Formats: sequence, structure tokens, C-alpha cells
Amino acid sequence: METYVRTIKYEKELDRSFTKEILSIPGCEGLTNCIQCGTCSGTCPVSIYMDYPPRRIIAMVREGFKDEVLSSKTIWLCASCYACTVECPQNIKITDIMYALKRIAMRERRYPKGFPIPILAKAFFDIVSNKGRQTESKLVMNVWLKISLLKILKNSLFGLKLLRKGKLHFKEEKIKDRESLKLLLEEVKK
Amino acid sequence: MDKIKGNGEIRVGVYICHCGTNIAGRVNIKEVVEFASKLPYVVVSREYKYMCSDPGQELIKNDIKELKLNRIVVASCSPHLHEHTFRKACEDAGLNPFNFQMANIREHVSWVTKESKEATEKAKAMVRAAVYRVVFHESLERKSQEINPNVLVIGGGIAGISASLVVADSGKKVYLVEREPSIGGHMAKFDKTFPTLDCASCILTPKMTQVKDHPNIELFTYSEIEEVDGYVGNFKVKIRKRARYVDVEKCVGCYACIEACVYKEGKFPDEFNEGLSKRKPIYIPFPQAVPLAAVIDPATCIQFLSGKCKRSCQQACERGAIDFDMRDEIVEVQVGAIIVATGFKTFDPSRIPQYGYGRYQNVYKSIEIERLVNSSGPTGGEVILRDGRKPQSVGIIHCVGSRDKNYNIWCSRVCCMYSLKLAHLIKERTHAEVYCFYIDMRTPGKGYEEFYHKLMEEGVHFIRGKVAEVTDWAITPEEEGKLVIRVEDTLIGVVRRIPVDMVVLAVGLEPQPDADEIRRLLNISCSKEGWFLERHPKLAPVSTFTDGVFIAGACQGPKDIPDTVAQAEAAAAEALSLIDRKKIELEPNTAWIDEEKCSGCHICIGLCPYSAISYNEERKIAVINEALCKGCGVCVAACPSKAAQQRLFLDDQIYAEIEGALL
Amino acid sequence: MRENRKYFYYPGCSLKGTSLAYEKSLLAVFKYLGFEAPELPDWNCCGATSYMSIDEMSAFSLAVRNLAIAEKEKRDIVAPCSACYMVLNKAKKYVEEYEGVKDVIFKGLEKIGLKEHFKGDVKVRHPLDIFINEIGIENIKAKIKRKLNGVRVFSYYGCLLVRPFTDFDNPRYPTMLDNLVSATGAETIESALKTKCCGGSLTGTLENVGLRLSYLILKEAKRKGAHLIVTVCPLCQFNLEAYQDRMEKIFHDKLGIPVIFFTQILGVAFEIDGKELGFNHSLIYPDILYQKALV
Amino acid sequence: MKDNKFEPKILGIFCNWCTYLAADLAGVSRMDYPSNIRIVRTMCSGRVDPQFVLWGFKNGADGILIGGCHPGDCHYIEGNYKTLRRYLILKRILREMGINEKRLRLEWISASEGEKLQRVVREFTEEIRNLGPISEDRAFKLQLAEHKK
Repeated sequence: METYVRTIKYEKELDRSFTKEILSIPGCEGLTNCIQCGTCSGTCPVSIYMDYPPRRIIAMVREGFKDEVLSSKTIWLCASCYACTVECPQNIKITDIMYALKRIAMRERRYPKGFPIPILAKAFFDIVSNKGRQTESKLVMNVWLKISLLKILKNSLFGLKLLRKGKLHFKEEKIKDRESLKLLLEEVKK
Repeated sequence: MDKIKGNGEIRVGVYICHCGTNIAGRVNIKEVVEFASKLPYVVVSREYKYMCSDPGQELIKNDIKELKLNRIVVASCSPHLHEHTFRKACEDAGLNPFNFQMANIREHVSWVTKESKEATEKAKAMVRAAVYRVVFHESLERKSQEINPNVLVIGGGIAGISASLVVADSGKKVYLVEREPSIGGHMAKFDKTFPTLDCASCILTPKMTQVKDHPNIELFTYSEIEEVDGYVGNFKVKIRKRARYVDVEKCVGCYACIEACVYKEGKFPDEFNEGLSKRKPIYIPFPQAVPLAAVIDPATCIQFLSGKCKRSCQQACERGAIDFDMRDEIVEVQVGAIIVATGFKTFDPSRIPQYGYGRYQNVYKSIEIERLVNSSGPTGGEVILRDGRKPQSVGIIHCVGSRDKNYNIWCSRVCCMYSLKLAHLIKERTHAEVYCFYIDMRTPGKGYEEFYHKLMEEGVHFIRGKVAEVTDWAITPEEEGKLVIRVEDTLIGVVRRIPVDMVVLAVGLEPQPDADEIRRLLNISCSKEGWFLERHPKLAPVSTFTDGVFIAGACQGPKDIPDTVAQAEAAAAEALSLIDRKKIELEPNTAWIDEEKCSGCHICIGLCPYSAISYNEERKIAVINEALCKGCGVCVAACPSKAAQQRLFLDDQIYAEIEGALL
Repeated sequence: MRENRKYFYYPGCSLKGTSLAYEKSLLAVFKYLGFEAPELPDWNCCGATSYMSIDEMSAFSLAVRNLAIAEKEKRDIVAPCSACYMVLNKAKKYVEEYEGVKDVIFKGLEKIGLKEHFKGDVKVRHPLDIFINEIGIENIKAKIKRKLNGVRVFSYYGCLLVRPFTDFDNPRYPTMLDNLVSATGAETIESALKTKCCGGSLTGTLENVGLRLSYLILKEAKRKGAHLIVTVCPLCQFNLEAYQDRMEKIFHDKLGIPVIFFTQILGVAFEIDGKELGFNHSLIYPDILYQKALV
Repeated sequence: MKDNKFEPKILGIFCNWCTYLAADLAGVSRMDYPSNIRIVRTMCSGRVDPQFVLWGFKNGADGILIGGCHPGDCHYIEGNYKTLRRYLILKRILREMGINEKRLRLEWISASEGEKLQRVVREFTEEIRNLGPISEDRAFKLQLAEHKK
């Protein structure tokens, strides 16, 4: 027998505190001004791959559709090119809202499983937090290790090409005063 | 408070208005009434739901009579709204109207204060200030002045034309000033008007002719306002008649000069056709122009550029109307009222580079399409692209420059409707596929929604979404050579790319770029967007804060033709109502010199912007000519011996008010 | 306002890795033009886009540490990487605009003894801005030794340089890079894609998405007859150049379009040695720039 | 009131044609601002006698805001220029007297600038709140000291 998915939304299933939380984040205050014109989606270079176009994400955040928003691929597909933010006729900083949603999704571990983008973000974060600088080769290896070994094999030729041209090196980049960096990061996280 | 003059017993009545919940919702009225009743000289303190209503005014009138009140304080809204009302009530009850003071506890208190407690405290302070002040008020007489019955109308579009005709038909003299060579404004450029699709020139041209033939209208075209002096009832206006190099009285509009011009073909962008055709240096703006007279553009005419033209135009004119030595002329007129109808300008879409206007030749502004569909336009009414092809698909983009904080935040009100009209006309003329891209379809008006339905039946594609970009970037073979519109179809939730031959940008309306100069000349205000500000958005929509100056049409904000005409006729009625009073009563807030205190130091004389103060050599004192005084009080503030004083703004009154306010 | 502005060069992580050619050519051109900008002492990662996805305040604090170090020496920053440029400017702006951000960041700076050095006066500028508005296009023209007439260039701005915190060019329709490239005598190509996203880090994570975005730009450059693409951003350059053979396979299209940095094309016009300009790192060598016919 | 912070008394003297109307507009637009300000109206800012200011401070104002039309926009042609001149001199006098000159501020706010009015009143109130009561200014301390003798 065919099963039908219920799509009605009851008021009690919505999370209004989620909307409030987003509104309180610097850069997200313009959210409620959205007129649903679709400029963001039309301008976005990757909206065509998204499960919800940015316009709908804004509408859903505004109405407290927390589950749908946090588990969407949209927020991770955002390449943060800021095109929507520049064009939005209501000057809503959509890119900042996407960042805020990514952070909450990470915090609540709600991102799509096995999706490589949050993994890259986390790997990036860890390296920079410790060393103060990024070493691209190390970052790529860390990410690939987490996704699949197969990827390393598949890309080994590519890596060799880059190595030969001096575009890739394995010397670790780091800052000298890592002690104060640690202090700084600890302080602002409080 | 100790300095009260001994002019009899002072009996103050205080009236606190609830203004429904506007004040009472934030201010604890009972507390304020109680507080007021204990202030010095207060005999009675009352509250009422709406003080400005008849029963509210009756309350005051009765108290004046029965309790022998001789000072009144009303705490309600801004004096700009109802000071007049309450002064009148005092007068009706036999009290001199200037023994009244208003405390503004709505605009300045309840509407701007969040906390009820704070609002109540502030209201008390404002009431106290008013009571302290009113004690020092005295009876004053209003002076009256005769009103000049002539009316100046600035702007000769449909608003200015309509207003002029109403005023002139009542037998009053009208000076109509238009800066272009012909009257008619934007409306003269349109082919059809929405939603009735009646021909714009069929309804406009007769009105233009009426203006020309009306014995009471003196028309100044190609002219601008240079200077405005004076005040309500007695304005002196200088008009600059720009040299048109053709005598309008002699010219009969026979086109002989234009045919004779050394330029065989038009070479310069034709302003009336939005640059879609070319004109010669000597030209008649359009065949129905009023006045139907040629004009020479000195920026392109060889005679003006080099002084070495054959002047074949001059030779061709049998009536000798062409005069290369013509100079600008300043004409001075006197009027009692001024109607401003300076209209709007269309948004320049090249400010939005992603729509490609100016880069892609098949991207048009809507006003250009108005000329294309016009049977007297550059293509004789045929809708064709610049290369002569007939478009097979056309995209009309709404809200260009409107509803967008990057450009203009307001809705321009007319674009949805004129876009529907253009969609209909384009479809009718070309049978092209027409796409309308809108954010919200706004069709409030008689027959407007019905027109929208008609267009849906005609098969126009309505796509809800603000267009992201128009490019020549072809991804698929079908898109090659086309303009591609990229937009989210928000009702479906999918991004679409739609290739079209022609893009029409429905540009919004903006204030005239020089609206600010007119504002300064007339001493009126503009909203922060630059539209002229009406005295009250609902109750005084065509008046301004400057008495005797009225506004009509799109210079006050975007509006369509019916609304413009309605407003123009309203402005005309206001102007007539003012003029027919014959006399005007002036606010008695003029300054005078206390002769005993004046030391003859001359300080005030140089300060007066109206040269109302002179020096009496004999008595060695300054003298103020009250007929010239406008009541600013600059001399009063400067007088070192306190000899200069201003009625209604006496030092004692202001000191008392300050003392009272600082509760 | 400080007179005679002095600068620090802020490389960012990419210019020490995949985009060594950018660093080499930039420094070579700076040297040639007599523009001094020593490397910012002990600079750290700007926080970039990924960091912002994890923790906002940490991301801002990373950026501001760099700003504070520069301000301590009363110097401004030149940031050649578009992402660094945008992130540093954004952090500065948010500290200015949001009390909440400012309080937290200043607390952090206090902890590491930089608070008193940071007032927010430091400017973060892109070399393109420096070339156009500090050095001046006329001065650059005067120093050109080799005119690149006949070279058709697709000048590609990418996204982050012009959006959204830039004040030196129109974010919707920038022209500064075109102006600079034209100064070399090369011809620039008008295109709606000059500010479109190259795919950014998506190319590394969601290959099919990222590669398509890059491919569309290359395809448009080819369609408009470009000899080469000139860019201002390390990631754009990498995405557009390094994956071309892979794109050729996926999209069945012949590409082979050189993608170089704007500092490299300037360097060629200044006749700086190709090795100094980092052309040894090129995967697709821009032969066209060295063809004899040009001279 | 809030946090037991010092709540200053602020006097606003606004011209009838611009700033008073801006305050009306702020009201109509429901732009809230601190309730500390009490507004008194004159026809022109040029009517503001320096003694009004001194009288205001004497009667307990901790800050005084004068509002007029933008330069060139005065309803009475150039009254606001005269205000500006007097304001500059008055500031010097206040300084001499030992009153913090920041307690007096002149702003040009046109009839359409409700937002500016809101912003200026908010800023000014906050500034005066931080300055503390006028009784702590030197002039008043001296006066008090005199008094005790």
C-alpha cells in the first residue's frame, strides 16, 4: 500500500525560541523584514542544488521551522559569496544568517551525516585553533581521511601534479606566539 | 512665578485629553488631572475622551462662562494640529483666544515613551510648563491683511493643468509656469491609460488647448521660478523666461523653419521620444505641443556654437519669429496662493547594472516603451527592437528601483498597473510571449483588479519573483543571441532562466532632482525621501506647513492620473477658499520695542532679515514696522536691554515655561 | 587620519601554499614599483569562511588579532587574498557596529595585551585598490615596458573582493581590474560572469557542484574568445586552473585556458623575469604573453 | 528608574518649523526615545536668548538641546545662523563658568528627520547621563561652597 507523508504543520511543532535566538545574533537582525521576493535565490550560484532555496530558509527561520532548517543541505551549500547579501532589497545579511544556522547545526549535531562540508569546517577549525595558521596539505589529508580513503587514492595523481608544480608542500605553517592565541580564543569563548 | 502682573485674578482651567487610547493608553490621566488641579491659579482640572470633539469643546466653553476662567490649558496633541480648534473654542466662549496654551502630550509624550510611569511624569511636566506659561498670557488682537486674488501654479503636467483650469474657471487669474517648451508633462508621452485604455492624448490635448485659450491663464513655458518673496496672501514671485529664440506670439507652428534647418536630418536625441528618435537644433517638441511653437536648443545650434550658420530657419520664417538675440527675461508677478505641481522623474535603471540597461540595447525603460507603442511615436506605434526585428518574447520586470533599500524603499504605486497596460499593448501589437516578473501585484483602484484578470485571460505569464539579473550569458543553444532573465519563480520554488528578445524595466518614480531647490524657494518641507511634505497625511493632504502654498500630484508622492487630478482639484479648491476670504488674519506674534528701555544700540537693526527695524534719529531708538515683522524673535534674543519683545513669546512666558517644564 | 600611510603585507595561508605564485609576483611587482610592505609579524589565519561556521567570536578574534598587531605599529594592511580581505574588513566592521561583538573581542585582546593598541583605525586594503588609488594607473602606465596589445583577457573578480564591504569599486559591476589590465595594452572582455562565484571550497567538498561553477566561467571565457583569465583571488585561480583536465572529461569540452594572477600580467608588462613572477608554478603556461608578435 | 542610574533632566528648545515638527513626526512614527527631554517651542531657534539656557541650567536642567532648521533652510531666512553664533559664544561662557560645555548642544533637524531627532535625543540623554548631575560641575560646587561659608 502506498504511504502518504503528512505535511501539515501544527503550531505546537514550531519552535519560536529558535527564531528569537537567530534574531539576537549580530548580523541576523534583519530577518523579519523579508518580503519573499526571491532575489537571494535568483542571485545565488548554488541555489539550484539546494533542498530549499535561501528565500524559503528565511521564511522557515522566521516561522520557527527549526528541524527543517537545521537538517537542510542548503545551509551547508552556501559558498558564502555574499551575492544575496549585496542584492537583498531589504538589506538582510543572508550570508550571516546562513553562518548562524551552520553554527547552531554544528552545536546541536544536526547536520546531514557524511556530508563533507561540516567535516571540512571542523578540520579547518581544529588546525587553526592549534597552530594559528592553515596548512592546506594537512587540511586536505584530514578531510579525506574522515570521508574515505578511496578519495585519497582517487586524488593521488592530482596531488602529485600539484606537488611537482610546488603548489603543495608538507611544511607545517604555524605562528610563534601560540600561547597568546590560546589565551585569546579561550577568553572570547567564555 | 513671582513676577505676575497685577491684571486681575487669574483663573486657569486645565483639560487633559485621552485621545481615545492614544494618550490614555500610556499616560495615567487621573494622576495628571490630580497633579494639575494642585498647580497655582488652577481653578479646575478635567479630563475627556476627545477634547477636540464638540462635547470636549463645550466642556471648556461652559467652564469659561460658569467658572469665569480666563486662562485655558489643553494637554492633548501637537499645537500644529488643534491649537486653532481650541483658540476658536475660547473665542466662542468670549475669552480672547490668546489666553490659551497647549501641552503636547501625544506626539511628544505618549507616542514616544515606552514606560507608562515615565510618560505620566513627562506629561505632568508638560502640563506644568503650560500652566506656568499661560499665567503670563495676555489678550491680543489679530491683524488682518488683504489677499491678492491671483494664483501661481508651478508645473504644467496633468496636475498643474487641472489645478489651473479649476482656479481660472472660477474667474481668478492664474500664472502657470512650466520649464519644458510645452505643457503636458509625462502624460503627453503616453499612448493609452490604464485600466480603461482610453487614449491619453484624446483626454489630455483638449485640456492643454483650454489652458492655451483661457482668458484667465497666463502661460509661461520654458520658464522657471527664480525667487519667491512674501507670505500667504501676498507672494512676490520672479519668473525666469528662458530665451527660446522663437517668439511664441509670432510663431504659428508651421514647421517651415524646421524643414529649412541646415541639418537635413535630425541629429540629436529627441527628449520627448526618450532619445528613440532624433531631432534638429530647432524643433517643436511634439505635434500637439502647447504652445505650438518652435524652440532652438543653443547647445546644438550651429549659430550658437560657431556664429557662422546660414540661418536658413530665420529666412524661412515668414512671420520673423526667430530671434537669435533673445535673452532670458525676468517677470515679476504677485499672487495670493501658490500650487506646486512639479511632478516626478523616472528612476534611472543604469544604477542597477545587473539589469544591463545601457549595456544591452534591447533592454528598455518603460517610458521608452510608452513612446514605442504610441502611434505618434518614433515607430508609429510599432513595437520593434532597435535592429528593426519584432520581438517574439518580452520580459517586463516590475519594481525596478522601487521597494528596494539599495535604491528607493517606496512602492511607486503605478508600475504594476502600467506594466499590465504595456503587457497588453505589446501582446496586441506583436503577439509575443509576455512575461511579467512581479514581487506583489498591486492593483488597488476602480477597475484595476479586473484589468489584471483580463491580462491573465490574455495569456500573459505572471511569474512571482524579483529578477536577479539580465545577461547575454548563454548556457544553452536556445539562449544564444537572447537576453536571459534569471529569477526564482517563488510560487514554484525553482530558479528559472528565461530567454527573451526584449526586456522592459518598469522603473519607479522619484522626486525631481531639483525638488530641494523648489522646497527652499517656497520654504516648505520634504519627506526624507524628497517628496514634498503635506501638512497632515490624512486631514490636510494638499496643504503645507507654509500657509498659502499647496501641493498637488506626484511631487507629493507617487500617484496615478486619477489621484493626481483629484489632488490637483483639491489644491485648487484650497487655494480658492483662501483667496475668497479676501482678508487673512495674521498670527499676532510680532515684535515691538519698549521705548523706555531702548538704548538705541542698533544691534537689532542689522539682525532683522526683513528690514522691519529702523532707527528713529529724533528719539534715538529703534522702531519696528509691524507690517513687515514676521515674528521670528531674533531681535528679541539679541536685545541687550530687553527693550525688544515678542508677543506670544514674551521672555516671562518662556522663562515660566522652562521653569515649569523642569519638574 | 595618518599622513604617509605605511603598510604590512598580510599573506594569509593560501599565499604560503597553493598560491606561491601570487606571493612571488605580488612582491616582485611591489618591489618594482617601490612600494614597501613588510610581512605582518607573526600573523595568524584570518578565520576564513570555515571558521565562521563553527564559532563566531573566535573567528572575529582571529581576524582582529591581526588588525591589532598592525595598528600597534601604526600601519595598514594589504591583503591579497579575497577571502582574507573580506574577513578582516568584516571583523573590523562588526566590532564597530555591534556592542556585543566589541565587548567580547576587547576582553580577548586585553588578555593578550593588545587592547590598548586597537582603536579600529587600521585599514585593510587589497593590492588592486593600492595599485589604482595609491600608486595610480598613470604611474603604472609610465612604468610599462612591454605592451600586451592583442591579448584578450577575461578579467575575473570572483565574489569576495567586491562584496560586501568594499568601498573602492562597484560591488555589482566592478571595473577596477579591467582598468588595470587595460593599462598593459591588453584587451578586456565584457562579461556578466566577472563576479560570479567560482565554487569556492565547494570544489573540494562537493566536486560536481564546485566544478560546474568553475566550468561555466571557463566556458564563458572561451565563448567570448579570451586568451587567458586574470584573477585577484588565490582560490579562484586554483579552482579555475587546477581542475581543467577533470572538467574536460566531465563536460566533454576542450579548455586549456591559462589562469593567472593580475600581479603576474602586470609583472610581464614590467618585463620582470618569469621565474620571479612564479610562472614555474603554472599548470597551464600563458604562452600568449611571451609571443614575439606582441612586441 | 533603570538600574538606579542617574536620570538627567533635559530641556529641548525647538524651532516651530523644523525641529518641533520633527518631534511631531517622531511621535506619529512612534519612534521612542528617553522621556528625560522636555520640549519648549519658539518660532525660530534665533529666538533662543542665551539667558534661556542659563535659566534652564539654574532651574535644574542637566542638559539643553537647541534644535533649528538646517543651514539655508531657516523659515526666517537666516535666524539659525544667528543661533549658531550665539551658541558658540555661549559654550565659551559656560566653560568659563565651570559648566561642562557638553551640556549644551545645537542640532539642525528638519521636519522630515524624525529618525535624526530620535537618535540625537537618545545620544544626548546618554551623554548627559554619563556626565552626571549638573550640580557636580565646578560652578555649582563653588556655589555650594560659598553657601556653606
